[in-house]
Amino acid sequence: MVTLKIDDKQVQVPEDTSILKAAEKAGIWIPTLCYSELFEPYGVCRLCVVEAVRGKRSRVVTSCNYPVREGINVLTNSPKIQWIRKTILELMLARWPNVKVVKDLARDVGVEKPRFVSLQRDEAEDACILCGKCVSVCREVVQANVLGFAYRGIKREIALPFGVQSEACIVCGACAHVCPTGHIKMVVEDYKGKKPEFTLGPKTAIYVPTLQAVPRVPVIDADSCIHFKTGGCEYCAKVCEPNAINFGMKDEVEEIEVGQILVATGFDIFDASAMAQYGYGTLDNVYSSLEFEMMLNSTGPTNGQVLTKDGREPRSVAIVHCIGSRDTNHHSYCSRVCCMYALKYAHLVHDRTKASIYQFYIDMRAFGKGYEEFYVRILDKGVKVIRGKVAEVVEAPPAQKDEGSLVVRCEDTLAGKLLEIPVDMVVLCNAIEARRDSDAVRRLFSISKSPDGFFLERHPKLDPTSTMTDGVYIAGCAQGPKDIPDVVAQASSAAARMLSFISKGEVEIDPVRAFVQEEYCSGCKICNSLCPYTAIEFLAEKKVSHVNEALCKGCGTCVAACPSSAMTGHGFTDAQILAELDGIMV
Amino acid sequence: MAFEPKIIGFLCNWCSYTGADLAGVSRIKSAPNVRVIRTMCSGRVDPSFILKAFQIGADGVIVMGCHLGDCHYQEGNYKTIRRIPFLKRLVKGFGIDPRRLRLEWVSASEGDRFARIVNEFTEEIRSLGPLKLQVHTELRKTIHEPVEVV
Amino acid sequence: MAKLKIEDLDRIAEEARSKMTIREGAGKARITVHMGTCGIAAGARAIMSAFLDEIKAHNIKDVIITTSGCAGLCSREPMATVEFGNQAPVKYVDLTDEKARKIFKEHVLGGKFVMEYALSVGSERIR
Amino acid sequence: MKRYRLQLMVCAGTGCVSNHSVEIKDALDREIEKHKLQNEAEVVFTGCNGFCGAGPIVVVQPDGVFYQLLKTADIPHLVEEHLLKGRPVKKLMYSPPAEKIPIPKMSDIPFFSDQTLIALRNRGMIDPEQIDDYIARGGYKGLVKALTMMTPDEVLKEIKSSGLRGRGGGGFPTGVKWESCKHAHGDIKHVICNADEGDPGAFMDRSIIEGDPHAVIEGMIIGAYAIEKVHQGYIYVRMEYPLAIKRFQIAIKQAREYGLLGENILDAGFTFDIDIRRGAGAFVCGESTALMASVEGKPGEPRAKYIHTVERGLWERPTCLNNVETWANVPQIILKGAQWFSSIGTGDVSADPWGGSKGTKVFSLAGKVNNTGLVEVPMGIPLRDIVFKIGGGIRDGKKFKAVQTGGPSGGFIPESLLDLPVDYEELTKVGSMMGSGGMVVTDEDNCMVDMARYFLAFTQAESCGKCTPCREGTKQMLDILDRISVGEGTEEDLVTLEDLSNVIVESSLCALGGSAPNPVLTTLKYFREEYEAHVKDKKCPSHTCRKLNTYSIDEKICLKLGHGCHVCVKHCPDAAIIGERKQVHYIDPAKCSKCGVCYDVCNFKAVQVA
Repeated sequence: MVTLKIDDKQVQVPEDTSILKAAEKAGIWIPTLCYSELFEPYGVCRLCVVEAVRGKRSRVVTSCNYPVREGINVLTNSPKIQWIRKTILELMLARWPNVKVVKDLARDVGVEKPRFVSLQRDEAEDACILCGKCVSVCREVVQANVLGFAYRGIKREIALPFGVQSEACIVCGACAHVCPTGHIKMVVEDYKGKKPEFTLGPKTAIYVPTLQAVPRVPVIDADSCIHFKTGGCEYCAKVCEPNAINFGMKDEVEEIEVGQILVATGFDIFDASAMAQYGYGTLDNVYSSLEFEMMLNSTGPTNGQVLTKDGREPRSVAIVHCIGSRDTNHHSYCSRVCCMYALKYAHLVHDRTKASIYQFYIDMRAFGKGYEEFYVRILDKGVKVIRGKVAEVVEAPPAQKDEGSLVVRCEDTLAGKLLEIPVDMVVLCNAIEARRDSDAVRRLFSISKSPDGFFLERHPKLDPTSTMTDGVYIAGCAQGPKDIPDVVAQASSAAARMLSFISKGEVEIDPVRAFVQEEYCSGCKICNSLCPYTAIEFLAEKKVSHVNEALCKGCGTCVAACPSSAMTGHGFTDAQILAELDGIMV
Repeated sequence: MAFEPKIIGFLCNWCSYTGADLAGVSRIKSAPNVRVIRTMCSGRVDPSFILKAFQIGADGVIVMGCHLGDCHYQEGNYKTIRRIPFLKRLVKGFGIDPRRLRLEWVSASEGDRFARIVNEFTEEIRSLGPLKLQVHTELRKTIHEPVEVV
Repeated sequence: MAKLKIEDLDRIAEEARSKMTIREGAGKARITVHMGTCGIAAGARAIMSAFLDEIKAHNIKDVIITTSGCAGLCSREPMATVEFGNQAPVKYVDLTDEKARKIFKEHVLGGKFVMEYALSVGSERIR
Repeated sequence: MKRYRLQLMVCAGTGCVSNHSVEIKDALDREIEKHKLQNEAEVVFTGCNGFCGAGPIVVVQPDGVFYQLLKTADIPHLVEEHLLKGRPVKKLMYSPPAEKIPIPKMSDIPFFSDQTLIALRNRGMIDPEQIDDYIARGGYKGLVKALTMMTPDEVLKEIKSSGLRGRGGGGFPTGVKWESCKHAHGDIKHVICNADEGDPGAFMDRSIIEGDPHAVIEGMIIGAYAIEKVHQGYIYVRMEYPLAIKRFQIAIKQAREYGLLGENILDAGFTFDIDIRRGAGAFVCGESTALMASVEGKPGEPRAKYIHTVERGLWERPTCLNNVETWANVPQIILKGAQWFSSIGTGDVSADPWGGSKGTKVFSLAGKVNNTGLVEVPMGIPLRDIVFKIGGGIRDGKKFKAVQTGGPSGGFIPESLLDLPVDYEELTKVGSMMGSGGMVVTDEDNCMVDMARYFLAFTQAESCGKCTPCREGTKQMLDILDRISVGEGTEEDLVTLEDLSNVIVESSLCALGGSAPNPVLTTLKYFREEYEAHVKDKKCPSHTCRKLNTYSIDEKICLKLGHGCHVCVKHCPDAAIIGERKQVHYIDPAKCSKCGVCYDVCNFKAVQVA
């Protein structure tokens, strides 16, 4: 440890701390501009100069990078230091009169007007003051090495290599973040294509997904984390006391042997931009059900408030049912849940805003327990419920702009009138559709799908949770649109079914099996390689093939292929099929 | 009366048989000429069955299975897709027009497709007319004795 | 050249010795052949080459040989002055090839004056 | 081995080469061939002879006759007269401006006689591209002595007690620097020779490299041996010295062939090699940390020297950087001993290494003196002797005004201080500095404000722009001086100028910023009245700042002598001169933009400047 005096105040600090840090520890303020905790001190603005007095020799040094020495006395506010700071700030103020950080520092140090005017005067408020912070953060922290200085002397400026946007730039925004004057701006378009305000992705590279996340621990988004791009930063690891961050962890594939599988892979919502007339994706303030759900959620991007894009409370909201459902061009089936959540939206918007609410439906399907009562309560609240499929949603003409930014055109089929209603926000109830990857999943578990794309149950009425394939069960919206009570009911029934097998300990298998009549078998082994389940092995001592009854699924392919028809199968012997053939030909 | 073709259909239990069932459940009208034999997989259909069918008077035979990759037993339909084309060339030798034998993939959800194929095939066989095979009368009868099951 | 050892340095220095003495103008003896127009006419060039020949023959390194204008005694050309160490300079006159070689051996190398050819010993005073 | 009786030393320093000394040599060879003297006379190229103002130079040895300002046309006459007939040619000799009688022998010319040569001892005596010449004059003997008879510590002690200090400008005791580099921990260390020499008007390093490259190489090997764990050295030469680079490359190649560089030098078990790095022409790269950044391939920007480069320099390794002249002194100190070296110069270094200035210093004497060139003088020599004895006094009999020492970072020294002994402490005391050794003499016709502006414009343009005070401050000072020199300066400007200068000196990051204001500070201190004239009377005493002059035509001279020759009218850019041929001409002050062209073109000096 080194002991020294700063403005006659005794301070003790470890070996190679800078005077600035020591002063901070002693509660003494020293002005800085180009200094930052993030990287090595650059020591160029010279504002942090102090007098280091050792014996009778006093020396003006920059406190940000001058290591403390035993027994020196540091003067951070002597007349000489004040004189230097004032003049330097005069020089900066002469060149950048309107930059806020320069003006503030000048005011703190007591400089009103510089004695001179600079020929390189730059009136901008966000002028670059050549502090070099962006260069250091890009070189030392992000390690992308994109920014640097060009030219010399008074012509010195920050430059990109060859003055062109460099591929090395990972658009991490670190330079824009550290720039004290806001000179560097993030250009939204090429922000890797993410729409800033509604990026479903994380705000930062490391984030806690939601407050209700289980487990509630931060997770790193490898796409936007600098470390996975350039190997640099690791700042989160530096500040994490229990140093719980291990960048080496990778996704691992585990193979687990299971007896039974419950496929509950859920659903996707219909992409409303396929129906251009509703303006989703092209008009502002037209939200899909999932996006509106996020807006209502307290941990969502708007913390639960219903706001239009420019942050105002909507004066009127339109909720449109059956987007993509009950539609021959898209999905002919009804998505079953939209009516009820649409009513929920009306209820919540009514609570949280003073907006007038319009609900456009074809048939209000409030079929569940307590659903109809809820629908009546909504009607009492004064929600204008209009029976009619919305024809289109368009930008409001300038004249009507003040009543609402959008106009919903539809036909009230009960009143027989065409309506044009100006609204500030439109919420679409997107259809529920099979997951986009359902075909691949289906093939994986060798289960088949029904015409609407959801997985096919063994029997629609008697056995909705299991599938044609033994041991594979389905539950939830993977089997078809349903709301939470139904999903819970189906899932528990599937679980109960599976548990019953597990508790029994043995599995009944169909009697349909192939077996080898050894006296006929010539040991030609054609069937061995045929079986997809490798159920047929060759008994070397007997020189005949043998079927492993547990593995055989009974498809009969080997029976058909056996040249000496030594292979036959219970339930599907040749004779039975020939007899069947004979019978139906009569 | 008009020639009513007799068509044998070998349907695989998981896909085409279920598809046919769906067509029925969906009340889809289709020609009644196809008489169906259900096998666990289209791979179980032994070419000798098809020859026997022609032998005992079938005017057309159609084998249906799951789409490639959908087979409940992974590879059953791959074996079928090899056997049936061979068989088509073989039957030409017996003087049977190869068009009388057909292979189609029908999945469990394609009820309408099943009906369409059946109608189509029936018309095709009707246009080909009855299949007059000179078959030794003795062989016309099938072998009835059951084989003891061990 | 192969890599040097320490003793090689001295060898190289020795070889270039003669050049250096000339450049430093500090030789053991100095022969000045008077090559004024009359001198050259009288054959001073031959005397010069004789002296050079002797230097090469005896591989002498520290003798400086220069020319100067007419010494004023044109009738006794070709003439040469020899200064040995800090002894007084001696002017030799009516030189011929073999006279020059004799002077070289006895005076320049031996340091003894060759009186029979000498005109005078010592040099004029320059005001 | 040919036996020659004559050696013609032709100066081939950059100055003389640009003055066609190569053609001079060819002419000499031709003429010698003609007179069949090729076995008797050898023509040799040497490095810079030192008396650059008198180039092209040939010195005929052994006679020691010095010929100057030669033209190829003089050569036939010279060869016939001097080489053949032995009669030195008087009209080609140097004659001091005062007496006008030629001095044949080089050693008698005051320019040379008053100098004491250590770093330049081989100048004009050896062919820099022949290592044998260097060895013949005692080259590498110092290295042999160090490697075989002295331990590294003894070598270091010798340098330390010799009192040798940095010749680059800082004057840091070389022994102390070597010692701290030796004790710095690190297994790989480096030595660097700083041959960047960015000062305008300074060319002593260049002539040392061109004249005697091996002296530097030997010095660096000895240094590396003394500091230990040094096996790789660098010479940082600026691109603007192509001849110097070429001479260094040849010297290094020859040294490697002779086993004086590379693996196991002279079988003494010491390995050391040198590479050349070229500077891209930034004056700031003369500063040690900026130089090292440049060698590392980074842009040449200095860093704070709170941790000295001897502890953490090139690639974070301990590095000892010295100037060309410092390295060139080392072999002689080792060979002739510290006592011999410390006997020359001022002060006493036995107790405190900063206690005195020992040995000699090479100055590049330029400006308004008669003898301009390289001058190596013992420390402590009075400034007056350099300017008036060696320099031969002020040209054209003008009156001396001031001498600027230390290049753009140095200051101006007025006549009143001319007798001050030249050494580190004295020069710094009067506000100037030893610096690299640039010495520019100014006379009555030089305007101090303009001189200060010239040097500040240089340092401002060369500022790397990294730290605020130097980047912004020097530009601000330059703008003020610009305003003053066009008559828009105010009294308050002078106060700001001085204040700004001191802030920049105190708070700049490196020595460039720290010394850039010196010319302004010293001119303000010693020649305040000139600034006052520019500001108050809007007049420039020496008429250099043209915008402050008023030009008028003296009718009598114009008519009587020039007969209205009308030349000035033709050249005047603003058509401000009225008058027909053969009549008096008259300048209309309204239109005159004070460019001063008429003053320059008028052959009869009819144009008067007030």
